[in-house]
Amino acid sequence: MSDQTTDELRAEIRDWMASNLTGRFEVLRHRGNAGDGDALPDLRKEWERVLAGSRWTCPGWPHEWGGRGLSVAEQIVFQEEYSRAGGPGRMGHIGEGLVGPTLIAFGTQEQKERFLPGICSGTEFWCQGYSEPSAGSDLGNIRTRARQDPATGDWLVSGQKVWTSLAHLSDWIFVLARCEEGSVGRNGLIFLLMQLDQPGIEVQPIRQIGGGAEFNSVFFDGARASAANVVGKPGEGWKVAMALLSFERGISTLGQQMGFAQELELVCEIARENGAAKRPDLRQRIARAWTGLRAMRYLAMRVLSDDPSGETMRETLGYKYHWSNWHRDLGKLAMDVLGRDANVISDDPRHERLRQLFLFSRSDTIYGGSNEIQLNIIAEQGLGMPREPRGSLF
Amino acid sequence: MSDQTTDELRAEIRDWMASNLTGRFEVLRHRGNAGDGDALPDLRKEWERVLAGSRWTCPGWPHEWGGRGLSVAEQIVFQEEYSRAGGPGRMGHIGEGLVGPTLIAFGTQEQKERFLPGICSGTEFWCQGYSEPSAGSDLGNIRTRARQDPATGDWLVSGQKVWTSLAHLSDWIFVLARCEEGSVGRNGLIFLLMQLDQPGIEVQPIRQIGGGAEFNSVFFDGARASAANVVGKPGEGWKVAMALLSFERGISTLGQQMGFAQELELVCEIARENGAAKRPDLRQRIARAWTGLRAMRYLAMRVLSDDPSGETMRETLGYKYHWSNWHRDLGKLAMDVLGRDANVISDDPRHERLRQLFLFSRSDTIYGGSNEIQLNIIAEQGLGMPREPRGSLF
Amino acid sequence: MDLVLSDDQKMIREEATRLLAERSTSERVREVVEAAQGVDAELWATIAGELGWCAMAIPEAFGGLGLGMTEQVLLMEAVGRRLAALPLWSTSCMAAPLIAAVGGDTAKAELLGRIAGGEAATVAWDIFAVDPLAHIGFDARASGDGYVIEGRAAQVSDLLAAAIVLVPAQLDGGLALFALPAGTGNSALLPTLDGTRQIGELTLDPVALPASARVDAAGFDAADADAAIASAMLGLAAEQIGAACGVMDVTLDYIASRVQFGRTIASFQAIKHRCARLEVDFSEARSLVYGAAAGFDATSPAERGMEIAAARALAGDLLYRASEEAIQLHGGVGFTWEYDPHLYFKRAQAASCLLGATHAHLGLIADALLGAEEAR
Amino acid sequence: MDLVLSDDQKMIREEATRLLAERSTSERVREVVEAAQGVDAELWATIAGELGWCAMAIPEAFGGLGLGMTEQVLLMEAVGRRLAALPLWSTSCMAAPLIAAVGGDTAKAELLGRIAGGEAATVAWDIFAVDPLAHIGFDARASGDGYVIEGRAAQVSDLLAAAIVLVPAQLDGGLALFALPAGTGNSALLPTLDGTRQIGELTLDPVALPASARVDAAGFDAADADAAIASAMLGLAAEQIGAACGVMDVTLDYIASRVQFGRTIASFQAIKHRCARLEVDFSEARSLVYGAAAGFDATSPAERGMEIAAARALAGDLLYRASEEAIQLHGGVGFTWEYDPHLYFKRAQAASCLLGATHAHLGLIADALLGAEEAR
Repeated sequence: MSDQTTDELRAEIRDWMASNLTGRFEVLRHRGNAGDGDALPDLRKEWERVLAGSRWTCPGWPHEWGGRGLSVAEQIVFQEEYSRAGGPGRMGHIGEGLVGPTLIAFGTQEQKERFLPGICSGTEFWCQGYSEPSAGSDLGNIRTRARQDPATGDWLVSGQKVWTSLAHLSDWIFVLARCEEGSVGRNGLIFLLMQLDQPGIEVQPIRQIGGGAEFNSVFFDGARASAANVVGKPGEGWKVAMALLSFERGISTLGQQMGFAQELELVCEIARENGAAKRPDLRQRIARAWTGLRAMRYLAMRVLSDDPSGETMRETLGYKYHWSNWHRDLGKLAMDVLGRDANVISDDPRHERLRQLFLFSRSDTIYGGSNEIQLNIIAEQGLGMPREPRGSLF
Repeated sequence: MSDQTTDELRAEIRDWMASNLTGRFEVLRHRGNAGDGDALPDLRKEWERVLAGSRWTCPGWPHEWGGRGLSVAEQIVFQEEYSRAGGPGRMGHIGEGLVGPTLIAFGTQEQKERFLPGICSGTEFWCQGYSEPSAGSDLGNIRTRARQDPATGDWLVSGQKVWTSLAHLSDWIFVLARCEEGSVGRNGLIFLLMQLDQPGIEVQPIRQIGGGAEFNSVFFDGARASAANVVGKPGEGWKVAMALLSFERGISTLGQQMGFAQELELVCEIARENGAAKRPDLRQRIARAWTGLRAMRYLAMRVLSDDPSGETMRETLGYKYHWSNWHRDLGKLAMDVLGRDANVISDDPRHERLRQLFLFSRSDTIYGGSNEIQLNIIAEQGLGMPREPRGSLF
Repeated sequence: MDLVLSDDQKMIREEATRLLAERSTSERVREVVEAAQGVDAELWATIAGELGWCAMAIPEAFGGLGLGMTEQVLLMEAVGRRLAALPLWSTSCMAAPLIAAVGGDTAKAELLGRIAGGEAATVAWDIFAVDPLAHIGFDARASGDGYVIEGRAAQVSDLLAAAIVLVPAQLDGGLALFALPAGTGNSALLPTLDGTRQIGELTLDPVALPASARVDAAGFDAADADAAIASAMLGLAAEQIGAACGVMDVTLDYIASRVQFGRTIASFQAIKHRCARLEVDFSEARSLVYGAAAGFDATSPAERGMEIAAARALAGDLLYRASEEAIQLHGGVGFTWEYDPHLYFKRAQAASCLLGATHAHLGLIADALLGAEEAR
Repeated sequence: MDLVLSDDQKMIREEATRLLAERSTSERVREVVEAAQGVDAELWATIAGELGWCAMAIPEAFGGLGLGMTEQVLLMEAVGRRLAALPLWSTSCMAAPLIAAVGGDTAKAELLGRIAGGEAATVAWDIFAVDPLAHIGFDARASGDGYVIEGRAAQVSDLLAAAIVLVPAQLDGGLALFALPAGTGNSALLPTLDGTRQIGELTLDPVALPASARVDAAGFDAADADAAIASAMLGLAAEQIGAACGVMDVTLDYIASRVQFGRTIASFQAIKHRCARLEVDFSEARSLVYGAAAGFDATSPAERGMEIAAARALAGDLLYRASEEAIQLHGGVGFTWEYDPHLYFKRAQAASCLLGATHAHLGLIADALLGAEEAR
């Protein structure tokens, strides 16, 4: 990561952040991350436009769609420096990281022209409509239905999505719905792009254990998706959805690790201040956290190297399980380091940050494939153990 | 445990052990326990007869069958004092603790008269024939067959038992076999008493990871059990077998705990000697071991109290899991306390005792219902969770 | 030692369990949390004023029922199970035993009588230490007929709910105990992550107290207060196993009905085994709590201290793991405000370091087994 | 830093893996264990003498191939996987790097040349310490043209198998390194629980050495030997992840075919999840080992030390847990002599405290992160 070629880029980003994340944007430092995702939304949208103004949104996209065409290594550098500077949680993340790459891969020319510029310029924000109340980790169990309006060819959608991050602050949502009646599992699904501000869509915030509400339920009652806004073919939504999920496990990983490292450093700082650093049990746990983080770094580098021999495939499968449990454990460690200060809400913003880490990291091992699903996948795909039976209730 | 009534008994046993476990029996102290079960067999059989001479075999049996009719609390006192004095592993354990109580509950008058005196006098030794190579923890999968000889009414047994403790030092074996062709699971089983020294029975020792061989495979090839030696009715062997297993979880528990306490004390002693007691991680683990042992004590007292309200039933289910995992962890702790002395075989018999503890305690979580089986039982019977499906291979 | 509950004891437990299931519902606990007072005053009026729960462990001579530690533990378990926001731990497990242990006759008669009658009480000592009297934040000196006392206790449980606030203070190189008359000093309510136990800060800056405010007859030391500390620790452990039981019930109910991949979550073996391991840990912790309670008066202070530290260590870890698993096994809804796991989870974290965290309890045991040569 | 193996590196690994699968079979390992020598001399003759494995990491100037730490780690992993009883760790990960780090030119040329040629070597330092040079058991003094040296090393790996025994000794308040001529002093073979690594005791009582026995040019300190200690620790970690991989393979094979309750053991979800968690830990440990190896020369000694301590901690714990699970998942046969889990299990325990146990490695990291104010 410290090659000559990336050093210049690194310096450029560092300078840019130093001169832009200042003034009225100063308050955004370290804000808007997981657990705090609904913080200061208007200012963060403005910030997106400042990023866009210097072409720091979508730096990994190809030039033709407004990106910089950065290599993987260069994108990692961007993520690292952005996080290091305390850059706020990206309101444009879903658009930039998921919708954009999906459209570039599967979208029509019209779809690309219609949607990519809005994402790149920080003017249109997206959210995702995957999970459903009865489906949980089981995407094959999607029940939201899409029925084609014979008159217009548009799709009319009814059903409910849940755990939709920032739906109340977004303009568009992508929706996985069942378009073939009677179909089950992965068949008969459709991938739709839908405007949120329309009759037939209602967004209801879900209050979280930390008190915030960055997640929502989204209710669809005959809401309309234009025929032009189907991605891929009707019935083949699963393929698109899976591809999109694979984009999620990309470069943002290393930026995420930079955030983790900052959190761990904060834990160490407080331990040194309050004497927790003298407790042998906490010393060992802090050392273990460092160990896990360093392993995560090399694991990610192996995963991202994408060795064509498939050598690292088995290890890739465990990455989500590793980082999410590591992060969750860090939250607990942070509380134990805070000790008597953990429970009482104080003025120290560092304490509040760690409390939010503690609470919100509980979701890490549930979303995007829970621990249980991850372990099934590792056992079945990684170790070749027998598949879990579906369907029989006993 | 320190009531007036039991104090006298306690003193009596203590005195008796002090004046009898001496001289040529001195070498038996702390020997013959798990992992060391085939140590000094002849001398230990003699020791059984010394015990019998003072009526200290079978003290919980009724007077009519040679016992002392001791109460549960009194039997606990016996176990505790026997272990405290370093009394050797009991060669007569299977007869006294399992076969005897089973015959007293289910045996015919003839069977009682034939077998109980030999057990009580320390002249006939027993072993158990439950497990089979393909059955493992699954007793319902018994394949050893018993076929009735129409001429004599005797039963002819063919098949293989495995993990038979001390078969090579025993006179009799009880055998669970399938007596109804085509029967499956718990049906069609028979509980037989068989003399080991006969044509058609071959005993083959199994070498263990510690180097010893107290377990055996027992091969049956048309071996004979007299018609008089069926316990319960043919076809109802499961019922007898289950009752027998329940005797296994009895009083010996508290004697076992006394042995555990001695082992833990030995670990502490060595930690104090070699400086391991200064290591914070080992201090915490030793304290945790003490904690687990004390919990085990109260758990056992609750279990043995046999509260008719069923209040403690749920907790009873976890007892085996708790002690076996505790003991296994103690073995590991002992090695880590030994540290650099763990790997090199030395002259210190305490070190060797801990090494055997380390190795042999691996069996604790496998025999008599493995961890996995125990957890199924706790979940299903204790917590009312759905049963594990049998039989479908996928 | 008999570890089977008597019929009377079972009745006490059943009554308490039934009442709290009715009165400290999920909805009610949420109201208390939202109100940010940390105390359910109405419920307290019922159980302490009408039902006399605080009287149970107080000797008959002082207006109590003279029952033992087992009854205390059963009540605390029931309270923990419903996360009932009651100053019962402060009152019955800390303040009353401390008065009984070190109080002079007059003070005992008055204060224990008031507690038996339903007044809440607390102690302004270090609730985060295994030895809460080791670092007292208050200094007193004789002045005229009375005393002048000053200092601060950063976190006092149920401070504003308590009618009787006990303040241990350094006096002439020893310890003295004072009961603050109503309205003495500054009491500030602190906002908490766990909204189910009130925490307040007490500042005496300095204040003059009449001679009658002194509770002890002529000074005491930490050893004199041993039974009170043991009672506080055991009561907390009981509350923790109760809460663990409560959150396990919630979880088992949820996963028995929630269907994923065409099966109930409860039918997956990996889930079953995790629940079963929790159950084993639960049995272990509960047996220790009950055993330590049954032997409370008969066991030597040294051994009792080890047992109770052991109970506290296991109970604290158990509650945390049980509520952590509750969130995980609830899946997505597990970290919504709407479902209950987070209430237990926050309580678990907040309680985990009360009267010392697990490492400190294990440290006490290690000191006893191996000698205290090493610093903890 | 590139964490993808080159084609050459993959070939080295594949060749080593193939050869050891053929030559260090379960039967062969058992023969070695029963013979109680702790070394497979025939196999050593092949890999060191014929195939030149020891030459790989030795600079070309000294008759080696000049390859890097990644190749070393791949070989150690392959050796660990088959529990091959070879003095490779002592020779290539301890002795050769120590000579390279502190040796004078003449000694380097001679000794590294002999090692590259296939002679086994070892170091008589404290193999149980994270800082094996901190408590040296030997004292030397100049005497005539040479030296007199005396002292004892209680456990030296591969002592009797080594043609070159390196002895660090105190000399004039600093450290000096000697290579014992053949037959010097008393070497005693020690019986071990783990029969797959030779352990011997070396006593010099005292002995006279010629000046030519001295390896270093003019004294050295522990910092000079840092790369050698790091290499020893990383090599051991690699061996441990290799052994973990080996025992996981054995276990996965067994449970895929063993049927209980009408299903393969591998089909039970609780078992799958346990295996999956091991796999996650395995990936984590392996990534650290590979990452630390790839950055071995570029990373600062302080950070390299932390990374390697981390790798060693994870690898040691992983191997123990993997072999513990192997026994458990094998059920009854898991603790018979006949099946392989116990071989790995004993190795796991024996290796767990080599160059320090997990707590010591985490302690090193904690010292770096938090300051070393507290004793470990």
